[in-house]
Amino acid sequence: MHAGIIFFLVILGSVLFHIFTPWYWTDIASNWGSMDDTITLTFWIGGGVFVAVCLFMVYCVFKFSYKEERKAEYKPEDKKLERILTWATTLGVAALLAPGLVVWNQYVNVPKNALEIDVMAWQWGWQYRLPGEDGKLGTTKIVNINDNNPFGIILEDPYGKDDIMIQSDVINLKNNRPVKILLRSVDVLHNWYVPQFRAKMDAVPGVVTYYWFEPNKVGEYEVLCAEYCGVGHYAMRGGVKVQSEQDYEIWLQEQETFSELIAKQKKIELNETKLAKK
Amino acid sequence: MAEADKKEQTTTHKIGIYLWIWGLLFVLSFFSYMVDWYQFQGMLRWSLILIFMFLKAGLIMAFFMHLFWERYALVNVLLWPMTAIACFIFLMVAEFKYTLFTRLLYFFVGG
Amino acid sequence: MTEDFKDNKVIHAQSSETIPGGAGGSVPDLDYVRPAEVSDQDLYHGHSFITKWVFCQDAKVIGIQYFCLATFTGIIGLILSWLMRLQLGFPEAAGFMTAEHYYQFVTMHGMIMVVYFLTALFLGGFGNYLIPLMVGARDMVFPYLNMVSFWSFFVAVLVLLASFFVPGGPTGSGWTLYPPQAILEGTPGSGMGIILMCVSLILFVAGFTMGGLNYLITVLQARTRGMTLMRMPLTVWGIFTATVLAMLAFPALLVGSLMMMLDKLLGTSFFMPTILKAGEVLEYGGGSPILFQHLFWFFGHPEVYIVALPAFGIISDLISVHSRKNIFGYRMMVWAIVGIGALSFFVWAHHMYVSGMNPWFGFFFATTTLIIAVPTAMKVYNWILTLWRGNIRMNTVMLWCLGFIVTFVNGGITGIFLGNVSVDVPLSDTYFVIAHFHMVMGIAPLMVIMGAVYHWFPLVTGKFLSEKLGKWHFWTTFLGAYSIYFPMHYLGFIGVPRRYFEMYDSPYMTSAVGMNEFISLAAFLVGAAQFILIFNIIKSLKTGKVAGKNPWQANSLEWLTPTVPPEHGNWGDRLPVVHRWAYDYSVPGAKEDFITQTTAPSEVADTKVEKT
Amino acid sequence: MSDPKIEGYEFKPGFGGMAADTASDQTMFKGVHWGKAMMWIFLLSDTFIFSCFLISYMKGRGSTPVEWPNASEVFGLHVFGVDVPLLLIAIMTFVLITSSGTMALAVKYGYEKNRKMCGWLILATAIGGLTFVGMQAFEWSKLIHEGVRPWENPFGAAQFGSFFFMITGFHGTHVSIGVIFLFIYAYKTFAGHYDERKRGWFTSMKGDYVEIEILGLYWHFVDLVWVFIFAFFYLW
Repeated sequence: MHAGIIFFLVILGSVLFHIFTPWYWTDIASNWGSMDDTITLTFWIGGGVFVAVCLFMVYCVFKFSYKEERKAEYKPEDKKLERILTWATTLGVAALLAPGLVVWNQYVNVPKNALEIDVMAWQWGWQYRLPGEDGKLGTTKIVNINDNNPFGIILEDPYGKDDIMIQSDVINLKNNRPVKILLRSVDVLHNWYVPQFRAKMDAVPGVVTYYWFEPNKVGEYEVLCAEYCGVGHYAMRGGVKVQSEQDYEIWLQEQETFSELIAKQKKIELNETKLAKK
Repeated sequence: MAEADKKEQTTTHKIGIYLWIWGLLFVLSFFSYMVDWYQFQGMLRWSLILIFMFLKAGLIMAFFMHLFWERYALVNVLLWPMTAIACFIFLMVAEFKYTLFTRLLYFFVGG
Repeated sequence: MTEDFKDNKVIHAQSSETIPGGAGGSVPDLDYVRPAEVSDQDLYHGHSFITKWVFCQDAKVIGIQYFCLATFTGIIGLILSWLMRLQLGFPEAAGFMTAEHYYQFVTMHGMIMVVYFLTALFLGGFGNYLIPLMVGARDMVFPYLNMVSFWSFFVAVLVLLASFFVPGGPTGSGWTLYPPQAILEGTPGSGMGIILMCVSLILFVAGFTMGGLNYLITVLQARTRGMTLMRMPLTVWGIFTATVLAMLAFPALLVGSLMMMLDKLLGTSFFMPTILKAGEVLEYGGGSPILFQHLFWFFGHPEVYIVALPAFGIISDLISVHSRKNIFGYRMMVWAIVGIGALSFFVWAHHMYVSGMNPWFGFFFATTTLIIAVPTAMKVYNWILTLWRGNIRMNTVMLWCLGFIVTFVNGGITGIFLGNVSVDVPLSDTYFVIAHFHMVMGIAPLMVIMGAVYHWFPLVTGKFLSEKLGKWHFWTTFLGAYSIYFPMHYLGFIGVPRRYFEMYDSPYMTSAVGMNEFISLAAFLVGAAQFILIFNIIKSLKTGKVAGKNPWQANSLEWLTPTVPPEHGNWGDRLPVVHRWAYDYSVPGAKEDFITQTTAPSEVADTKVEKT
Repeated sequence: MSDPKIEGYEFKPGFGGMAADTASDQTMFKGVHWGKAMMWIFLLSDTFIFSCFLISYMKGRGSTPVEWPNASEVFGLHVFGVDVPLLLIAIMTFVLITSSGTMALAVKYGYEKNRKMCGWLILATAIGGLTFVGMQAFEWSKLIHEGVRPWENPFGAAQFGSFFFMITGFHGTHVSIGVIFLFIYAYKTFAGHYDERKRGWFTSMKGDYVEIEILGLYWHFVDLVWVFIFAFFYLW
């Protein structure tokens, strides 16, 4: 008897905890509200099943606890009941799967107007690269990476010259403009994750992975690394500033392009040789 | 081993069948060698390689390993798990194509 | 509850067999069972202490050896989890712990618990002890190989523990051992640690293969007369199917470990692309880290079911025995176990939705994963339908069963979140995942193990465990564990990533400080509660109530041995003959509320048995 | 091998028989020796190991943008002034198939209790296997001499050497273990252990000619794997 009561309280407590929890997801700041919706749907169906199954169990505990004089029912199978339960479960599962697949289809198909951003990860930090006026990112090679070419851009690639380089762990995004995050790692696995955007994907060395989202709330957010990447994993943070169009354009003007960087480097070198000559 | 005690029931096969299979294996190996000798390319090469490979494998399993004479219970237990391998192969083909595609796109071709 | 144990009926294994060989004579046609196909097994009987207790070939002793060693490693895993929780809940108190230590503890805790504790305990421990007894065999079919299997496991554990004492310490790459970080500087234990880990896993796989072959052939080829596959207790079905999975899934782990070792030792580039580390390009190139993930999870997902299926099987038997009712829908249960086992080879990449694999795989794996939910749900329904209209003994064993149902359903439902590809995106790599898999393959199987210990302790030792201590043990464990993992899901919703040594400087995570402290306290309590069991075992061995034969009035063969505890060879002079399934409880018309598997139909002619 | 006779059990053919065997008591594989059933299941597990190796090889080879070395040339031999592609491999294949054939016959004579014939055939198989291992050692040393290493090679993608040494090495280990056991079994056959049912040295189980078939299964499996390695490594 006591056991039944405690189990009942556990179920009740779980439901109350879910209703009154102060810990729940952060306010969404991207277009992936559909993910939240599928989670909510799963909560309703799944939570319903959990409560129903457990309450049935508690009922059995109350009703059918051992009595010397009673004999249990003998019923090895009930084809009809089993069939009903199978189909009901299949239906419920299909109802959960369908929206999941629809959202995933949106997730892997990037809209045409998305701005490509090269997110480069290493142990333990981030930097970013935006396409220049041609709207295209240059190809890269890890062996090209050095102080003068922090992204390893292939120098012969004409698309690479005007790329805008942001050597900081904070990136600014334009509000309501879809972005395609192209993830690249130079050493181990990482994952560029902003809880408020809901989306994430691993950065894998040797390939480029992607995902997309559309920020829709101006503000500053923290980037977390969500794939274990060595001892500095927990400290590998970055930032995102979602800005209005005007603020974003002002910020963009201040950034340096790859050709500007090369020019600057050349100037420094020239000065150095001049100095050396003197 | 307890089963060893049971009455001798196993009948053996005529030697001819083994010699036949043996010969066939040599011939098939020779054919698959010829695939390389004549440098067939593309789909033709692949289909020839796979056909000869599966024929050889099938002959070894069926006759040398006696699977042809075993009961279906054993044969099916051995062959069904291969579907997991087949699934793994198909998915890894898709995976390597995708990996190669992204590597070429982002590290070589660009755009 | 004590009145349940009074008047234990003593049943002799041979009671139903009148004439060996069967055909003709005085045996009624109704009771006819085909004669034995093979002659009796020829066993090696040890005489010295060494051959009887150390290098022993008796499956029951090997089972106990496996059980004890697995428990020992499990306690190490438990202590590691305490250290982790100390850091997460009370970082000030854990000043001695660096991030390196923390990650090493995380890794070793995970690996020990999944492979060296749960797998070894269920298959090596319960499998060895119960399979021969439950199918009516004298022993495992290859006793020598079985002995070698345990000692390989022993060496594997030694190698694993040795990695704590090598320079750099054990590997700290997470239990998934993902390259490239597993073998690169910047991850603790990337030198000797990871090598020893791989060696230990390879030894484990080799040893397990030897054991696994034994379990499979014993079930397939060494059942006693009348024991068809569809009369086997579900425990055997669960362990059997899990072993099949292990035989087919461990190869992928072996190959992955071997290749990673070559990458580390010889400088091959199976998993290593071009890598820039501290400004220098390493001598690797062209490899694919995702390949390792595929190999790992091709092993790793079946591994989840290697742990879960024996638990499913055992719990079915415990529930049935202690609610005095047949397991509802036995055939459905068997097919669900087999179906889950088969499907588990087609779902592995649901662990990799955000790993950067081919994105189109998401559709395939989400579909296969959610299909698996159907047979799993059927099993849950059948468990609670077994309780329904039963006559439930509310003893400690049953409490563990009920605890299992609650935690398993909870963890199963959260599995649907994570298996459904786009729902997984925000939740993967967060504490939600940790909560999910601890609930479903940590706590739930643990409940089963505990239930099984309380249930079979009288068989193994001849004494009951103390019910009073058992209840204390159960309630602290269940309530404590539930309050660890249930709130933890909500940390995941906030977005707290897993494997964070320290996490409080993000504004939206600070709200979780209190919860983390609470979880840590609960974890200390639950861990400590496990020592109640150890105390209970020691105490009951000395002063426990003597159990006698078949104390739970169960039907299955393991309770019907001529001696309790069973001796080497299990069955005395003659093997039992089986006439029915293991679940004829409360059959209308029967005198007792149970009819053992060896009871011949003619003995219970006036009962309404539906299935034999 | 027709169906064995089992008292009180009626064999049915085909899938009906499969269902009946599965549903029956005592054994699922009717008349199959425990050791033989074990070897089959072990080989199934081993198949998964080799499949994982070959799948990894396929994935590695498929996803590298670097040119893969041309196996036909790398493994060619220069004999009598002519370049013959894959010559050594062809001979190795020939040797292994030959030994597989002798093994099959050894099993046959074993069941006929023809001790001498069985022993000589096992010995021939062992020598065939030894030749194969020797030729593989020659092939390895030739490649190493040409600069192929597990981590690099002069012909193209570095993974070529890695996969080559790993997969042929793993297969070669299987062959070597097989050769050792073949020699042991040849001795045991000649010494008459199977005729007098002498107990095993370690397992203390009674000997029987079925052990020859079990070893034969292993040996044919090694050959079988070579068929796949030959197709995927040398011909692709």
